[in-house]
Amino acid sequence: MIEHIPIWWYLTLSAVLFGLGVAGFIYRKSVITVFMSIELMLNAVNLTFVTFSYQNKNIDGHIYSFFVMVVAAAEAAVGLAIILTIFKNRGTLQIDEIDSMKL
Amino acid sequence: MSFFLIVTLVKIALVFAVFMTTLAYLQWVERKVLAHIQSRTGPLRVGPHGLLQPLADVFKLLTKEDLMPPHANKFFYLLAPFIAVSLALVSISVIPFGPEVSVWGGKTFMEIGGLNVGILFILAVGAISVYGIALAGWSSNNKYSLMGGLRSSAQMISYELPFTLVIVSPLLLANTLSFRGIADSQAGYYWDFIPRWSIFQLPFPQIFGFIVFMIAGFAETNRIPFDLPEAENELVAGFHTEYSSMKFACFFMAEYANMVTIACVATTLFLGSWHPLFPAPYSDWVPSLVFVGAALWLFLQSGKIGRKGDHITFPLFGIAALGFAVIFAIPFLQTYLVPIFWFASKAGFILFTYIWIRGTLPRFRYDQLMHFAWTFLFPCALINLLLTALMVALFPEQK
Amino acid sequence: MDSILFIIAAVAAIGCGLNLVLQKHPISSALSLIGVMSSLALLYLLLGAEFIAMAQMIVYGGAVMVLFIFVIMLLNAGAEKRSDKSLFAQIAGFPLLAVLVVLLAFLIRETPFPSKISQVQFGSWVPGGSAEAIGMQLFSKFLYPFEVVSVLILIAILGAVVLARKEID
Amino acid sequence: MNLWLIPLCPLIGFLLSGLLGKRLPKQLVNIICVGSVAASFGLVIYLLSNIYPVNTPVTEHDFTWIQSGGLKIGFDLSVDRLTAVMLLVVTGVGLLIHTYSIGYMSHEEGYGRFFAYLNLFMFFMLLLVLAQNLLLLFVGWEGVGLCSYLLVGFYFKEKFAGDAANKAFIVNRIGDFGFMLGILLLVIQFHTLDFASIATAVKGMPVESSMGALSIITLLLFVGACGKSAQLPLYVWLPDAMAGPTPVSALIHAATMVTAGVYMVARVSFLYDHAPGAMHIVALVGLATAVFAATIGLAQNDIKKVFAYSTVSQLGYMFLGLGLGAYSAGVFHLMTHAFFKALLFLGAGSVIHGLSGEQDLRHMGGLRKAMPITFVTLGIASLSISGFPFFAGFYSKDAILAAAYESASPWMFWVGAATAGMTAFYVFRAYFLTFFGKYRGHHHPHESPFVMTFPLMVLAVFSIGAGKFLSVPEWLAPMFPVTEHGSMQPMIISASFGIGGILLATLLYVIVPSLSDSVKSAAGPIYTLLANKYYVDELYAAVIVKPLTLISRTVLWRGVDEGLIDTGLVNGLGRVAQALGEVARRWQSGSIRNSATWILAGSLLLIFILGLGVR
Repeated sequence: MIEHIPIWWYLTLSAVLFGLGVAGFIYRKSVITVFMSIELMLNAVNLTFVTFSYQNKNIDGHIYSFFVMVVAAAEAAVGLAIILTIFKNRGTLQIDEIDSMKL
Repeated sequence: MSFFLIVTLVKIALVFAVFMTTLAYLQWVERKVLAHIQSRTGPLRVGPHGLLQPLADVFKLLTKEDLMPPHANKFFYLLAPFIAVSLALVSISVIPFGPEVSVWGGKTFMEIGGLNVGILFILAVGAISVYGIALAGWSSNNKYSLMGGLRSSAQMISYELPFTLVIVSPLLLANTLSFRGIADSQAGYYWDFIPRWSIFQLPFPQIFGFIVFMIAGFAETNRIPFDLPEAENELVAGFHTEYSSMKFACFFMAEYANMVTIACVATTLFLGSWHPLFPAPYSDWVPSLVFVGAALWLFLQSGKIGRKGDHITFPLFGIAALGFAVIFAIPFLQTYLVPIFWFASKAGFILFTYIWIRGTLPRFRYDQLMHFAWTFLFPCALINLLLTALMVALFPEQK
Repeated sequence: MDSILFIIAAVAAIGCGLNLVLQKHPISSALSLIGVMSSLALLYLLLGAEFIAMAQMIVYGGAVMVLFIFVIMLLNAGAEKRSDKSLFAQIAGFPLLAVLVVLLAFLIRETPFPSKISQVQFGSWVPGGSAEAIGMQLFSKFLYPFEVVSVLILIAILGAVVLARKEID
Repeated sequence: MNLWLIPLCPLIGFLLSGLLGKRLPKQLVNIICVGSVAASFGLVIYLLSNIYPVNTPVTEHDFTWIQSGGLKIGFDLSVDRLTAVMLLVVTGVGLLIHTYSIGYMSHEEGYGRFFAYLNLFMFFMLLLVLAQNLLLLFVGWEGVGLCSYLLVGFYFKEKFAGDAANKAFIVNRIGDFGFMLGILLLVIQFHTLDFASIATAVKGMPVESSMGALSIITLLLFVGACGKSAQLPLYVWLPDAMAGPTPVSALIHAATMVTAGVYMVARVSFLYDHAPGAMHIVALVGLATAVFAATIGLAQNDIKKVFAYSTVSQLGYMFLGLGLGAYSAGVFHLMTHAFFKALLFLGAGSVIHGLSGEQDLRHMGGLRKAMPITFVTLGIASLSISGFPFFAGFYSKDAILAAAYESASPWMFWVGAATAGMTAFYVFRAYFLTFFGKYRGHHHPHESPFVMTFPLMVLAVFSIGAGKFLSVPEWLAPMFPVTEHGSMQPMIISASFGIGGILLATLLYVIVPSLSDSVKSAAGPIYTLLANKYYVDELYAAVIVKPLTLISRTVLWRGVDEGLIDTGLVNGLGRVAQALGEVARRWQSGSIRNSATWILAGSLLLIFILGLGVR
């Protein structure tokens, strides 16, 4: 059993999580879930930030992930408000129903 | 390592036992106090003065039929009470009840796990514990439950801001995030008689902050006057309408555990944790004196014509109290027990306030609740924080 | 010890992530996302980022996800239906995904990590990401970003309020 | 010493009054604008008292403005003796005129706007004066042009004001085009625009006997000067510019802006010293303008027009002086002219104000009772401009004429002297028509308020004493070696010419007014020719404007604009875009998931390129 964990374990984990996030984004059909997949990707990136900041023993990575969190919070507020509005106006959360951007 | 492990296990066991008993009896106390506020007698039948009532309740809850609504989402329906109670219980583990003491030749702190971001831990747990209620409300597939769940989640989010903000001010005074550091920072006295608790501490006493904290705490624990999620006359029993027997008990326990946690946090942050009201050495003898006084009062009471059996039970209680007094008088034990006594008395006072207010205040209306949170409490917390920061920046030497 | 904790957390994270993608009901996805976040918080603790771990729990777990759940309950969003639209995504999505994963794995494998600093050991980095250190950085080196972000948040709040108002249509 | 503070004050004044001028009460606007100018005046005084005597120029480099290749142009300000004179004139006269405007504009609308423009003008003028390199000077140059445009067109509700503004602006464009060419040639020649470094570079070069690079540069610069300082053939805008409010005419079109050309030429005198041919042309143009404008001035009936033409001819004098190498004389005349011409205009403004807008000499007369202060001060100014002995104008004009007298071509002196006589004549003609005889108007004349008469008095003092006591040539001697003229002869001659003109005017317009009409009828055709300003405007209209408009109507508008640009470019582009859109819309399915997949594909491409490229 290994006492010390190699960095690349963390990186691989975050890569996998990121991939899952992308998959969710592409394959899920509810707007809310798609939104959550974005959050998942952000988290994965945060993990890499913190990992590298551990590797370099430099705290900047933490700051970056902190900022990512803050921005994610703001984004969630606005995004959910938008989702609410969409639901009010169109009565659906199916992402494929929301295609009025089409010419 | 082994010493550490053993001590930790012992501490966990102790704290858990005491905590559970407290929860059980807190509810008894609440019923008694409410009863006397409303000039009733409260539980009497089970045991002397209903002292065994909690056991009876536990028995009752265990033997009740465990209902599950037909269209409920099974998994979440079962998960919700679990989340609620476990999170409520876990947060007690970072609260320090006393100073560093030596046991079996080793040294240890009077807390289960010291965390140097203890406050953040408490906040995190509190933040998560919304899910218990929200999920319960949603999963039991009942409109009243859903309303209750929505209300409580909205309420908890709203009151989390003033709660968090007002916590920051004593942190500024203590200049640390760990509970132990905060407690230590409140040791000592001004002019040997005013304790340096946060509510008295220069450069900016936190009395105002303490009040705001208490109000927000009431809301966080869904207590009257903020118990909208379970406002029986509006939504039957709120989020736990559909819950019965042990699952209901979990929510019940969770609520009281949260109360106790809030009380402990308030004690640690504002009321100087275990630091006594009077400087040593007097403070070491206060507990004994209190218990002796209690014993005397009980003996006098037993003289009067009370209820049937009082003339037996009161002297027994008195003897017990005397026993406590003796225990607290033993110098060797004092080092362990006196801090705990002070801590417990402060927390107990806060808990009593909880019950007291429940007995006195009516319930808010929902919009009033939100309005109050955002337009009054939040600015108050903000102003308090700003003033504290300003004063700390201006007079750093006062700290 | 570390590796056990890591493996537990990682497995939990991946499992919850998979659950997020596979579940059909938004609330299950939300719960599994919370699971991912909690296990990530544990990993942060292992990496000596205690502040970030707590912030993760408070901000993501306490605020963002509660919002999600709140909205899901409010809209009473049911399980999602199949749809035959956006064929391109249906067809090309998976291969691209596979390419992505392979590419990332390849890059990670190929990147040379200096072995001695690339070993994570719990508690080996003191003070690490303690709240104090973060605060120091945040208010000295990253002051302007910090201020800008605060303005951003203000704007976001206003935007959310405006968007979610009743009379919007 | 922070030189940049000096122009900063009016700029702040401009911003304040320009942005919130409408909302502020008039008193506050006054305080802001006049106060800002007063502040820069005080700063100038403080600065000069600190660095007096300005033997070595004080230069400061505030920041690097343009850095392209070898060319490095900084925001550099500097003060030497020449600049000091200009600074004092600009801020001093400017301050007086600002004060005057408070009274003059009190009944006008757009009060805040007016003062905002005025402050902006002060800013640009000070920038122009302080600039240490030609490009920065050009910025100020264009800036003052802009302000002149804005202020001439101040009464933009009347058509003539707008036309006049356009005329001023367009005519100046011609000059500025030459100026810009000159600057470019300078850059090509010297790879710098900094005055000091150009001067040092020029020192090494030989004096050009024939047309060389320097001559071309100097001539091009002089074209710019012609535009700005209203010399032949570009003078036409200045008389029309009188459409603006009178304080503007006084500040911009008499005292400061129009003299910018003179200042510029004096500033780059080191170039002219090496181009004698160019200098000769400058002298000729100046002289010609002087005569030409003076003759026109003889027959004008609009009081401001008269003074405008006299301004043109006085500027001609200055260029004559410059062209003869007597830079100090030119600058000297610039200063005295600033005083007495500003005084003339302010006096005229006071008269117009008193007659509530009447500008025609034929409807004035006998106003000396009604407005005594204006009467006296305007008289002083007239004496000063007509070179009456021991008044300011006398000294400066004499310095120039003396230089002409001793120059290679003395005939210039005689022409100049004759022009001096004409100047005296028409100025006094206007003066007498205004104040003597009996009142021919129908408004009720009244004296202007103190806030207007005070500047008049101050300027009157300067118009008397400036020549004797502020001897610019001595002050500028270190920069421009002054030619010591021995004989009193030119002085006496020019003075006598001036006095002769005055006497003639007295004879014709005071003693026997009837005589003037008979003279007028006697000189019928010439008079009409003069009254119509030699039909120059009509000439330009026929030769330049008509063809231009014709071409632009037919070729540019119908052909290029509608044909090429509209149908060809605009609609063509539109059609192309439409066609592309037809193709692109296939991708724009509106499906978010598809877009996400595309994003994924793109990012994969990026990872390929970067991730595998880096290694």
